[in-house]
Amino acid sequence: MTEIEYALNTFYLLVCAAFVMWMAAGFTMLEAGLVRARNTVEILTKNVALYAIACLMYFLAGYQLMYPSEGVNAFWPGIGFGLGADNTAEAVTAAGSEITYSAMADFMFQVVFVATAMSIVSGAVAERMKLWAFLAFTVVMTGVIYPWQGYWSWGGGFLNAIDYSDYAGGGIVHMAGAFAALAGVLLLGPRRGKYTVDGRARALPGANLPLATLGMFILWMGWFGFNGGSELIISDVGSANNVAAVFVNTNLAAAAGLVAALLAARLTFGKADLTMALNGALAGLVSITAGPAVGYFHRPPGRCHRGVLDHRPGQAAHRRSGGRDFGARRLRHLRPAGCAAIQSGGIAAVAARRHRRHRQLRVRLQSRRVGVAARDNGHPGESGRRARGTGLCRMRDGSLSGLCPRRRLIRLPRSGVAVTLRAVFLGPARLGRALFYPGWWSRA
Amino acid sequence: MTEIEYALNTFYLLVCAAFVMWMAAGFTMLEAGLVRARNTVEILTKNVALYAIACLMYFLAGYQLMYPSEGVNAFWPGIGFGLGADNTAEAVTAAGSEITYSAMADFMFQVVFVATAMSIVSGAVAERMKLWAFLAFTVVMTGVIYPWQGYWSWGGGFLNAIDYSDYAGGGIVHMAGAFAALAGVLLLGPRRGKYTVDGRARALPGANLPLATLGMFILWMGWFGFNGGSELIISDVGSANNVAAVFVNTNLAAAAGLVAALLAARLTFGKADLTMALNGALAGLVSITAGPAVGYFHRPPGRCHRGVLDHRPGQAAHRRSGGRDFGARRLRHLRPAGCAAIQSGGIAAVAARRHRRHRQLRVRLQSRRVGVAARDNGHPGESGRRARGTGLCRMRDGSLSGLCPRRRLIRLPRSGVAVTLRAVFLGPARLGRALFYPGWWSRA
Amino acid sequence: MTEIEYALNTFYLLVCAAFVMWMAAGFTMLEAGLVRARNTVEILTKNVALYAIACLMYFLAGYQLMYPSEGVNAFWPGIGFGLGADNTAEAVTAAGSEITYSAMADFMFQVVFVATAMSIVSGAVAERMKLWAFLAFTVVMTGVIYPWQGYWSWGGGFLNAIDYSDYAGGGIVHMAGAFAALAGVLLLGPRRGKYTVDGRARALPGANLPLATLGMFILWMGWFGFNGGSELIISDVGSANNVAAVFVNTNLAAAAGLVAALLAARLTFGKADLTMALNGALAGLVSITAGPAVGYFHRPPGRCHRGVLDHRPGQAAHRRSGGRDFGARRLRHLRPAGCAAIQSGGIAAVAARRHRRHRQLRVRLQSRRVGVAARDNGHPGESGRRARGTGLCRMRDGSLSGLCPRRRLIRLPRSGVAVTLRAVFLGPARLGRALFYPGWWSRA
Amino acid sequence: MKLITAIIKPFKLDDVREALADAGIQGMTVSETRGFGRQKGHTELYRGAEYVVDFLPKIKIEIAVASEDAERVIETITEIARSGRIGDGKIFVTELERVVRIRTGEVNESAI
Amino acid sequence: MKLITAIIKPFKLDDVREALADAGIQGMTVSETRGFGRQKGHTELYRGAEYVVDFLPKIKIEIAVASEDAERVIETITEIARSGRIGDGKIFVTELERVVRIRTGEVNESAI
Amino acid sequence: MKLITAIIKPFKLDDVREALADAGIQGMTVSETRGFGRQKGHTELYRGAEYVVDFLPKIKIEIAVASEDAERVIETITEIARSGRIGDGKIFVTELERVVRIRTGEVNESAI
Ligand SMILES: Nc1ncnc2c1ncn2[C@@H]1O[C@H](COP(=O)(O)OP(=O)(O)O)[C@@H](O)[C@H]1O
Ligand SMILES: Nc1ncnc2c1ncn2[C@@H]1O[C@H](COP(=O)(O)OP(=O)(O)O)[C@@H](O)[C@H]1O
Ligand SMILES: Nc1ncnc2c1ncn2[C@@H]1O[C@H](COP(=O)(O)OP(=O)(O)O)[C@@H](O)[C@H]1O
Repeated sequence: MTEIEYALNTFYLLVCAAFVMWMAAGFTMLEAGLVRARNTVEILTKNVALYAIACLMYFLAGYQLMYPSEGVNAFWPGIGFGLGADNTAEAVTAAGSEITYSAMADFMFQVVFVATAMSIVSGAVAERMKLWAFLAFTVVMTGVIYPWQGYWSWGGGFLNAIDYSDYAGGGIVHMAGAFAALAGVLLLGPRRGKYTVDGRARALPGANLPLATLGMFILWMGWFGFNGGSELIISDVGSANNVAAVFVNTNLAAAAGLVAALLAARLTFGKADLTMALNGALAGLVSITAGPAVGYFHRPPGRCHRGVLDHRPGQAAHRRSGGRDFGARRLRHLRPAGCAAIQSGGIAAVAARRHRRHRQLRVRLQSRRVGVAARDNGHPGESGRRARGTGLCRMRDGSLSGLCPRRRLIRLPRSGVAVTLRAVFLGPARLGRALFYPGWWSRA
Repeated sequence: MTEIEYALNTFYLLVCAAFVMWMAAGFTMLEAGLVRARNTVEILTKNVALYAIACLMYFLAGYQLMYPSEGVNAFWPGIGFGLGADNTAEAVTAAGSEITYSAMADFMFQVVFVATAMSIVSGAVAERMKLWAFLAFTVVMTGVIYPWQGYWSWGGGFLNAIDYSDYAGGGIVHMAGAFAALAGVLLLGPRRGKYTVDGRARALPGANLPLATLGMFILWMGWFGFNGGSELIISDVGSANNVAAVFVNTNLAAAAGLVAALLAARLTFGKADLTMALNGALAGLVSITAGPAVGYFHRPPGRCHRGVLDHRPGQAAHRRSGGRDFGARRLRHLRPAGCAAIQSGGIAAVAARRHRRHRQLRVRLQSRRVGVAARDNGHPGESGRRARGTGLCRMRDGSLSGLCPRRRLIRLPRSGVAVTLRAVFLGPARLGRALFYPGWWSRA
Repeated sequence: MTEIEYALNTFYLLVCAAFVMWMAAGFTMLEAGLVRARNTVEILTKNVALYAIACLMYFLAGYQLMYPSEGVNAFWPGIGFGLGADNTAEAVTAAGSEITYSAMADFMFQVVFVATAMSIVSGAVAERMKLWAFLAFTVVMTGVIYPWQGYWSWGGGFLNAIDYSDYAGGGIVHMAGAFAALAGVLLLGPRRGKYTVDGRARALPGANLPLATLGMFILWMGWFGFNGGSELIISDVGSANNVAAVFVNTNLAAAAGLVAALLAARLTFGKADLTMALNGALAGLVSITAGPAVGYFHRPPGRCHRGVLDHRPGQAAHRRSGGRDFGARRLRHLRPAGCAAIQSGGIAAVAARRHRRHRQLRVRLQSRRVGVAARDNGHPGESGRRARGTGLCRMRDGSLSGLCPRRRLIRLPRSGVAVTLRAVFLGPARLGRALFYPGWWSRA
Repeated sequence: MKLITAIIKPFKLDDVREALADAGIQGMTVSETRGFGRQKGHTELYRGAEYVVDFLPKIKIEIAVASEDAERVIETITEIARSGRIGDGKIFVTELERVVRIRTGEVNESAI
Repeated sequence: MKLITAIIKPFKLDDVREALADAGIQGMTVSETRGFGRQKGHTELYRGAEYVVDFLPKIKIEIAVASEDAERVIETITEIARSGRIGDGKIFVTELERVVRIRTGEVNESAI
Repeated sequence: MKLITAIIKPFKLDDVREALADAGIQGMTVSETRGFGRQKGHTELYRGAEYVVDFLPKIKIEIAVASEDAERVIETITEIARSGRIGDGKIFVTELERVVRIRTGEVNESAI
């Protein structure tokens, strides 16, 4: 790798990291806009604090815990602090395609992911959990739980050894986060004022819709960094094309989710619902995150309207798999798993189950819930089905053997109705937020 | 073109596209801040939906309609869907300066332009048009009208053949948009509550000025992507200098517009008017968009205070003109033509008139309206007058023959008063928004 | 320097400049969120106008005043207007490491700094100063005072000659700004409504905390451009690593400041205080700005928990020092000196005092105020103490001789309490804002 | 003296104010309220759930008048604020024992 | 007729409204106010300074009723709005001389 | 008992509240209103068009007091809220038939 390539990759990763950091503002605005006015200040405080704590804890302990130079054993990584040294110019030029960007840039990109993951819990326990309890949990979650599990599957631990595939971070990032969220929700019960004395639910409409809309736009923009940056390198034609495709797919997914949700509301209730539309966009974004590079890739000339894929990220993906890349690459896909916790009895279980079993459980559960989501996972070295995210085009198998062996693949709903329902019902649940807020007059 | 140049150009285009996408948030916040509180939710819904629909429609049909591999005839491009294949590494390296960035990045950059164009209509019919009627129109506009016309002049159609120059997209992007806006406004009439029973107009002040201010800042930032990205390549010294100059000019134009509007309000009414200042900045941005690379370019040493131009984008522009660049290059300049519709009897007329005639019409009309705008258009291969945008410096002819033959040139007002008036009165009209909102107490 | 390196550096500087421009929105939202509702419109107007005026004045006169081709004498630079010519491709390729990016990009990056500096005054006199008086002062400040002083120390003036070190711009950017702010505050007195008739102070709580939080996030994001861009080049491994480290440090500093302030409020008052947390983050950002590249650099393996530095920006810093870089490089570090004015009897004094004396004064004063800040300045060619900003890790001397000779170094508080106090008390004062707002019911 | 309290639809405020000014009424105090009555609220959507907005925005106008002007004021308001549709509002009249103008300390009729 | 003005805690509004509807009360007008009384405000932090929020959010309900209904309405409100803690609020009753329904011009009992 | 309703300038609220507390007044209810009277509004600019803001922000204070305290309260308010400039506001006094404290059910004087 030449110096200029290294520089471009580093710059690209940093810009993307800044965009992902920006998502923290998006979550904050979204939640502040959707909670009742009386809880605004609390939710603001929670969100700024969680971002800050996540950054500090992951820096202080998490990063070394997750990627130790050498783990103590397959279960316990050993304790470490701070970051490692960055690459020297000599090492970079000597390394060929092994070292592609600055280690600091990698940390930067990873640390904003931790904060994003923590937001799942935040949204779910909004208006329910005491501030300091929440912050204490944030410390443990971002400093120990998240990185410890990360070590098991990504940093060299036993899951890593048995070929556990958690490319998307569904098990680590989301199952843990969502389990915590679920536990919190079960523990804390519904918000006061949510039910009348005779048990009817009340709508608790949000306080500030322009703020929520702004939050959605911020997230949309930030997601370009989240997905786009997960390619990790951009310095050759193949990678650059991939990044561009990721941008296009991310944008289309959000747009499709938004329109689908808007139409669903229209069909169901006979009118538009802004909050549904916002949730739809976020659902689209979350969905496409599972496979942004393959959502819509390119239409070979003459196969119009097929709208399908033929994904060949060849060079890039291949080359990348060589170097030590600080694991961020495995973070590429945020599996749409805000509700994954439902399958999980506890964090320990994350480790205990094999990938395949896990998948089946999830499929069954999700199918039950929405009646439409059928999923399939490719497994290492095998050709698989492609993630579509928006569901706007029909599926097609693509033969990818050897190119991106650990990519997690998801088959999505086939029909328009299904897509609509999915965007509408799964999206909010997945984000782990959204279903839990609102209200005009409540407790003084 | 080397791989790294291709990568840098692609990355640059994607960052700029993300900034332009961000403008959607800017328009939304601006409009939400300026409408009366009762219409806030509707305007938010309109804006998020229009962006999503524009992305989907242009992806589904528009892009292939606008840039078919081969048009059926000069009037009808034939139907196509989706996108084409991206460039291979071999093609890129073999192509020399013909292929400079990813086709996906080009689509990304174009699609956000479509959404921006659609915002003209949105602003104009704010508080007037039914949501679903508006969305239906959005579908037709972004899926058919915009790309079909685009084909005529940019994609290989008959206007293209007769050497029609629509570099800035004034005819296509804006005349169509503005005509639709005008038609809408005429059809829909003034907003209820705008006039008292005895016919006096009421001020309908906006609901949320911090939001409007935020919107202005977002647009200002996004415009760096809008103008800066329109250079399309950045990988050599000349292009890099051009992009930098575009940033500087864009920034100064907005600043000058803002200050001019602020002073105009001060002189006219004796006090400051924030909404005027915001409009002034936007007017400045819209104006400079017609020629951001030439606004203020460089001051040759010894010719201080001349503040003028000597534009020589030579290498870059030249080199660029070789490759198939998916047309975005022609989108470079958004002609400040929000009010262009006034000249136009209909969309069909876009095709029917020659460039020169069109220009004269426009000049006459605009002169009549503000008494100051004198315009001139360079025509292909000829030296022409330079667009100044801010009007802060005096004009000068520049000899450009052969360098950017299709650049649309506009001569702007010469005096300070004129500049002020222009920024104040034309700007809002041009943006196609601004004149149509407000009010405190109106219909329950 | 190859063309592609030049292009990458230019692009990087422009993206960073766009981020810094975005900070103007951050300041605006922060201030609009914290002032009483009755002053919202005025503070919005002030902030948009100051940004615009700063851009125009620095363009019209400031830049040439600050960096004249040849100064008249060591005290008076002579009058000049506009910008110079940009670099040609030949010059760039011929120059080796002397010319590293576009002159226009440099201007762009500098001009946004001027606007940022002016914000110090804006925040301090919020709710106190007449709009037009403030704007008139802005004209003088950004068109004359700031650049004139800049000439003395950076543009070739007498301070430059006697080896005055103002790497961080503490004397120029901040002392002048802060003195003006102080003078304004003294002159204008407290805000009406701040004190009851019998002299007790009233809390004047801000109007809109989501807005203030958004402002903080915008500033946080923009600061990546502010600090990250101050490296000025990114095209080789060393610089790229530096930029990445700056991003990491900036992020951690803000996070640490936020958490420290939150805990301080908790310990002092027994509960969380969002406004304190926001101020804490800003204090962290301001602090780290004094030395972002060295805050936390890298931990050599085996020296865990030392959390310290070993800074070797060697190649990059060295190479850079060759070319004419339009001075932005010297702007790299915004010295946390919002309160520096307290030491200063007037602007003239900026020139009159030598660096060493200045430093001692400042130290004494600041120590008196918070009892904790001990500072030390490295001086040219000497090894020095490292700025830590967050104070989260202990200090260590680092030997840097010859590498970044003019870097301003600051030793920061050693204990956790000190850090907390510093974040809490110095931060707001430093930013020059924050202590001066609020209130619910006041003057109709 | 009488205190006349009128609950009207928001968009009628300007008209009512002008009509009262024409009728010689110098002052009034206005506040935003929400009304609940025969006019039913509408349903709105929020995150995929419908809910009813029961309370409709109304404007409350309070006017202190000399007893002999009360009739005229009531008539003016009734006429101008009427749109003929449900929800037009109500007028309440109560006896005012005393009025004081704070600035001068004047009381009763001269204070209005 | 009587004008009944109740100051209650905000979170009781829905319950009170429903109870009144059950009691046959057709209309009411509601506004947001702030109360000051035995219930003391809480302290809040702002930029490192504590301050007391004296005024607590309250809801004011105004109901015009025929004199014979007044007692029932007062009882209903007292019962439903009571939480037993300080700050539950007050009910004020004043004499209403006249009520006019703007839409129809009906007066008094038939206008309520 | 009397219900005293004072319309005052917003920035006087704190002073009035403290003076009343000193005068032994335990409770009051405050709302934001807009006033229209001799004090004329100011013009504002909006997008290059001037418009008049007729309604000025005012604070309405409602205080229920025993009849014998009424005089004292009125005097206190008149004195403290006076700035001497047009727009200082008005005080309205009406007869209160009944007061109920919701928490305890106490009525009249003991409920205040
Ligand atoms: N009994 C009442 N007490 C107080 N306010 C009432 C009462 N009845 C109606 N209102 C007010 O008058 C408004 C209009 O009443 P409504 O019954 O909807 O229509 P109408 O006046 O045309 O019969 C209501 O929104 C409410 O604010
Ligand atoms: N004298 C009064 N006049 C008007 N409103 C009052 C008065 N006293 C109390 N209030 C209102 O009633 C509310 C509750 O009163 P408070 O004294 O706090 O509790 P409680 O009613 O339980 O004694 C106050 O917040 C205020 O709005
Ligand atoms: N007839 C009235 N009825 C109700 N409120 C009134 C009346 N006249 C004045 N007010 C209120 O008193 C406020 C001050 O009145 P204004 O005539 O402006 O000054 P002043 O009280 O000094 O004569 C007004 O803003 C309005 O809120």
